[in-house]
Amino acid sequence: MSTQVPEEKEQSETEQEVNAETEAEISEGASYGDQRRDQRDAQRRQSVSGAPADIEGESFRLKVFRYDPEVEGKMEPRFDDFAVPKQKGMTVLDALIYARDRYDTTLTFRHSCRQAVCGSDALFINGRQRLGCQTQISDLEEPVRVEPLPHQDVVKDLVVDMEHFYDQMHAVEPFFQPEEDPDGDLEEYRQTRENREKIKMSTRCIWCGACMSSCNIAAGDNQYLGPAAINKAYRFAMDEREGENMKEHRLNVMDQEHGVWRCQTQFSCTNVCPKDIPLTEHIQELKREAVKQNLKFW
Amino acid sequence: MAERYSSFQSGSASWLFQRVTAAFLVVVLAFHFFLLHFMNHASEVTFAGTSARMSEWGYLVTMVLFLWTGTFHGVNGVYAALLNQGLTGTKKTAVKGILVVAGLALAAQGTYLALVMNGMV
Amino acid sequence: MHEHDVLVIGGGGAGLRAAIAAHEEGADVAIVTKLHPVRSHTGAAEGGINAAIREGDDWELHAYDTMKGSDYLGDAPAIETLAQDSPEETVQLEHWGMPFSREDDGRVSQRPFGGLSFPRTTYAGAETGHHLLHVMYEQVVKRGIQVYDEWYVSNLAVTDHDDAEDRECHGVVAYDIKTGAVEGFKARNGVILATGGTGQVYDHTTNAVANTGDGAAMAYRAGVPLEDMEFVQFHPTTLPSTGVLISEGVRGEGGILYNSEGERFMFEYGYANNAGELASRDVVSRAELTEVNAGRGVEDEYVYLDMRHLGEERITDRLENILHLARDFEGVDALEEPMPVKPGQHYEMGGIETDENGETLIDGLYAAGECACVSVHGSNRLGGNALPELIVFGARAGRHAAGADLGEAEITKGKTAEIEEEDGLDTPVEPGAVPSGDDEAVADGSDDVAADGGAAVVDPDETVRRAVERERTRIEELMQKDEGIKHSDLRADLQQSMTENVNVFRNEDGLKQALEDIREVREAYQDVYVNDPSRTFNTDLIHTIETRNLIDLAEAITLGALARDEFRGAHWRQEHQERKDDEWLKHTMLSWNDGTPELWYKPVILEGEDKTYEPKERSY
Amino acid sequence: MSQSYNRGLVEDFGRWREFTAGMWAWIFHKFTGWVLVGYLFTHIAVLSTATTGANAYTDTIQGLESLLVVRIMEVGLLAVAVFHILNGVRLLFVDLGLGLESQDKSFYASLVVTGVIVLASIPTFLEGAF
Ligand SMILES: Cc1cc2nc3c(=O)[nH]c(=O)nc-3n(C[C@H](O)[C@H](O)[C@H](O)COP(=O)(O)OP(=O)(O)OC[C@H]3O[C@@H](n4cnc5c(N)ncnc54)[C@H](O)[C@@H]3O)c2cc1C
Ligand code: HEM
Ligand code: SF4
Ligand code: F3S
Ligand code: FES
Repeated sequence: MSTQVPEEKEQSETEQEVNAETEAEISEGASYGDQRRDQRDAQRRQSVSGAPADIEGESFRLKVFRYDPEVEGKMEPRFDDFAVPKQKGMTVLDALIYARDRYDTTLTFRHSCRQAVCGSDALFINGRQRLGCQTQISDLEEPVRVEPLPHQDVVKDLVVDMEHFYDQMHAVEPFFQPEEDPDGDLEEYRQTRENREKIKMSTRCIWCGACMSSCNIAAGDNQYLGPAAINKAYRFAMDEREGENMKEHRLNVMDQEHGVWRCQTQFSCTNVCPKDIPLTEHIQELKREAVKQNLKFW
Repeated sequence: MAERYSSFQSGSASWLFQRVTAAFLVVVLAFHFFLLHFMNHASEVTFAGTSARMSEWGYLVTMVLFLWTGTFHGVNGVYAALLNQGLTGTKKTAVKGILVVAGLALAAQGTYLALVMNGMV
Repeated sequence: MHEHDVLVIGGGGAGLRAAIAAHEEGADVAIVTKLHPVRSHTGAAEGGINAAIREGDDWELHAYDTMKGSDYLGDAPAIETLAQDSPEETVQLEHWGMPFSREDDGRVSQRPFGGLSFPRTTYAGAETGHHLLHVMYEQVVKRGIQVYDEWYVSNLAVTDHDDAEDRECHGVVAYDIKTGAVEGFKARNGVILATGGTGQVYDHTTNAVANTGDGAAMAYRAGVPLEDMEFVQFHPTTLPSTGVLISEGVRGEGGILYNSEGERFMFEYGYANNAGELASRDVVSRAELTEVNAGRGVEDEYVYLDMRHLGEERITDRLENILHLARDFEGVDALEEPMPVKPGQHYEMGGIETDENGETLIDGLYAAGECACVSVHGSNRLGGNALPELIVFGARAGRHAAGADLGEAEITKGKTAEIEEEDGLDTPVEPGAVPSGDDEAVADGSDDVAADGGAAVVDPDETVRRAVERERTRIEELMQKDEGIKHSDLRADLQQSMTENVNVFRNEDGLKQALEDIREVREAYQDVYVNDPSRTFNTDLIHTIETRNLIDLAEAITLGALARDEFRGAHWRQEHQERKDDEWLKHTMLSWNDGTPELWYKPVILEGEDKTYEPKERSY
Repeated sequence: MSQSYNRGLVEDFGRWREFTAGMWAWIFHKFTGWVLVGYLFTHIAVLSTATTGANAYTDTIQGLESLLVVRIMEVGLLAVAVFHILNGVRLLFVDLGLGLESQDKSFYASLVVTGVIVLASIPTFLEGAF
């Protein structure tokens, strides 16, 4: 674990000048508020160009896992430290973007929506799976330690290989399979409010993979479907529009060695799910349903 | 998915039995502990005492059941734990075999023992 | 080289729908997308899908509302197609299992939305887009459609005929983000661009970081005109640090806007004496910015949206998700303190010129979704009209590309006899590509098409191969430089200038300033370099390429905004505060012309199937 | 696929500080379960002395019981058994879908109750061992 600050410093000097110029021009003729904002931004850039110690005001330490299979010096995993100024409302994702754009453009992580709907940035933050964009710095102890999701292959820095997760999601026939069409043109399937309410939570999954990463069973048994995929199956099994026979089929898919029975009710998945999906509860319900169905045949 | 003819094949049976045996064990294990550590102190156990208890048919049956459920529960638990660690293929079959044999041996020996204590053998 | 019948670029709502439609027509389809499909920004849409599926409603009313909302800048054939197809497409989603909210009788619920004469917005909780995206991805999985995810499409493979109209698109060049391989994808039938919005042109947006308008920029440089780019919708209540949208529901329930002096400015300064906070999006956005510019903004940046007076009970009952949003993304407890809000870029009404079948000027090239402009939204999009656009025009583009006969399109493409040229636009700097000077390849790829003046390449395979070569060289160039300017600084400068000058608030000086700034950024981009030497997941490189696209789009938006000296829909000009129907019932078109942008105009089509829409005052 | 670096143990038990209630419960339950099976086997082995004769049985048991280590190990066994039972009951509830919201609390409760029972039983268990 090296705690060095990345080697960008020489370059950032030249950039600084270029920025200072463009900055000055933009400010001309701008309104009062804009000028103030410019000044503040200019200060911000100044202050971070040097060593982290230069930052005015409060800052915090961000420790980030670094690894690149093909770059000298990064092949051996290490942690890099970045000093990031504290701002109200700042999330871990903001801090990472700050560190990347100001200090080290090679810092790599997935992100897109910044609002907890795309599921790109599930990370291991201070020892827990969380979405970077959904985690306020002010809620964390310092230093803030950011690592890629455990139990998944690291591609580079904070990026992990999601293929296995996708494979498991695809393995549960994750698509609607109704038995019959509703009659009439432009007719919808009827679904009661209660039934929609029942599947509501399970439909909120954003495929972030946090749950899978937190589950020790999934870590041990690669074939275990994992909480997210089981939850996906739950979403369809419980949807009354699919019909009884289909439900039976869905339960059979779950009722296999590496299906629901692997779950040891660890609750880690439920704890970390950023969408608050009661995963353990859903898995348990499927187990009971499966047992009930099997008893019926007896 | 392959057609399934028997309904209990997938792990649901062992899962269910693990719970059922657990529920049964709660009662008997508590009884067992109480009887042999609190009512009669373990240090005062003698063959005569044991034998006397075992001569009661109800007690004998309970203890034998206790033994069998406990063995199933324990061995099945160990097996499940190993499966969770990703045990597959031939290794899995081998472990399963060993566990079944060990479990059966244990239960058989225990049953034989109980009958000895009962005085039947 | 990979080869498929139809290539769909982008896995958002539009792309997925297009892929499914093409697949149903029997085509061999593949989706190439820089994000895994479920990560697309369609997932962020909350409100709903407009569709006339109930008794008492009909598609004509929907079309009428949309035309009125567009401020008479939408094309009637497009709008009518949208309104006619939307019910079927929406019910199709339900048949694919979409968990719509339900009525007591078990049918899907609809709710009222701004600008609609009937409550026809079909919704699934506050997560309509999320469900739409996932349901369609499920169908893609079901059909086994091939998805190349985390492949970044960096350019189109288009023949290099001199005249854009003669060009044909035979595929794309894509960069495998995970391995760094640059590869060609050949499309036997067609390429469908569905790359989504352009929010990253601004520094404050409800759009995702990945919404960099790549498709629009690529099509533009390949010779397809961009249409109505100046019409950018801004949403008045977004959280300052992230741009996360705070729904209109808060103001609907009685939320109040305050400035830093604690004044209820919507009334105090007379921005909207009647409607107050509930005035239309553009009015409120402009009011907020005026306050900030007058020095009455909090931290010179935002204003407050206060809902504390509604009481905890009412808030938790009706606006619970707002509490979570404020908490998670701004660190604010909205029960205890007011929420900071400011206007943010939300939607780009303009885009790649297409007809109702999704076809562009270039043969074999299609576009659908937010990146396209069929012109459904005209100068202003109604809430709940983007999602139906994705499924209606996504499906049509997919079918057409796969060879289905959808009939002759009524909307014309490219320059026809009716167009009008613009020659008098006074720009402070020359827009367009930086001349490459010597023969050296230019890092920004401005020599995209017709570069070497030799015989035109028309063979499909050769076209793709050549495009791949060009991209390899361009990427090599970018990677080889050891020093220069970071793209992130350029992007920040560009975004800042756009936010300052081409925001809800537009005046001539500002727009000209923006053009100068964009020029400067464009020139600086010649010296951009990629710091990360790795071939593995090099986001530094990807973002650098994206920044180039942002520059072209920013310029297109600004040029359109400068040309259009009237106030229509989302476009407001300080010096010209009225709608000028005599002069401006026309689309602003911008052609790249191999590096020299050219502005021209195309008339709006107000004649519908069996009626003509007469421009009326847009008041609600 | 990816030539990625294996973070090894760091991913598993090296992370114990970051484990949550449910994970601890799982680990403890596993551990106690294994101890119990182990004990079951030894237990039967010890009792098997009965087959060689009444005295052998009595002597073995009383001989073992007179050892302090054995007494202490018995307390340990009690702790293990009580925890396994209590947590087992907790798991049974979880399986029935009851009280899932308080799964962490019930784990802590199992721990506390185990502690109390064990402490209270020490006198009985160690009686006469000195
Ligand atoms: C917060 C928010 C709320 C909204 N609410 C509503 C609403 O209630 N109702 C409504 O109707 N509309 C709403 N909208 C608008 C609507 O959601 C969007 O216009 C629409 O989702 C865009 O869909 P799309 O398929 O065109 O693009 P996206 O969903 O953005 O997808 C773009 C796709 O293109 C891919 N891509 C981009 N560039 C490349 C490249 N270079 N190479 C390869 N792939 C690429 C991306 O990976 C992605 O998969 C909302 C928008 C926002 C931001
Ligand atoms: C007395 C009441 C008991 C109860 C309520 C009980 C309950 C349980 C339950 C519910 C499980 C399943 C855990 C899971 O799969 O998630 C389990 C596992 C187990 N039990 Fe018991 N049990 C009891 C007694 C015993 C006894 C006497 C033994 C020893 C013979 C034992 C050995 C095991 C083992 C080895 C496991 C597997 C642990 C693992 O997952 O590694 N249990 N117990
Ligand atoms: S279930 Fe929750 S944690 Fe798991 S992938 Fe879905 S959203 Fe993420
Ligand atoms: S963490 Fe794993 S063991 Fe079950 S409850 Fe969740 S899937
Ligand atoms: S960036 Fe999309 S979930 Fe965090």
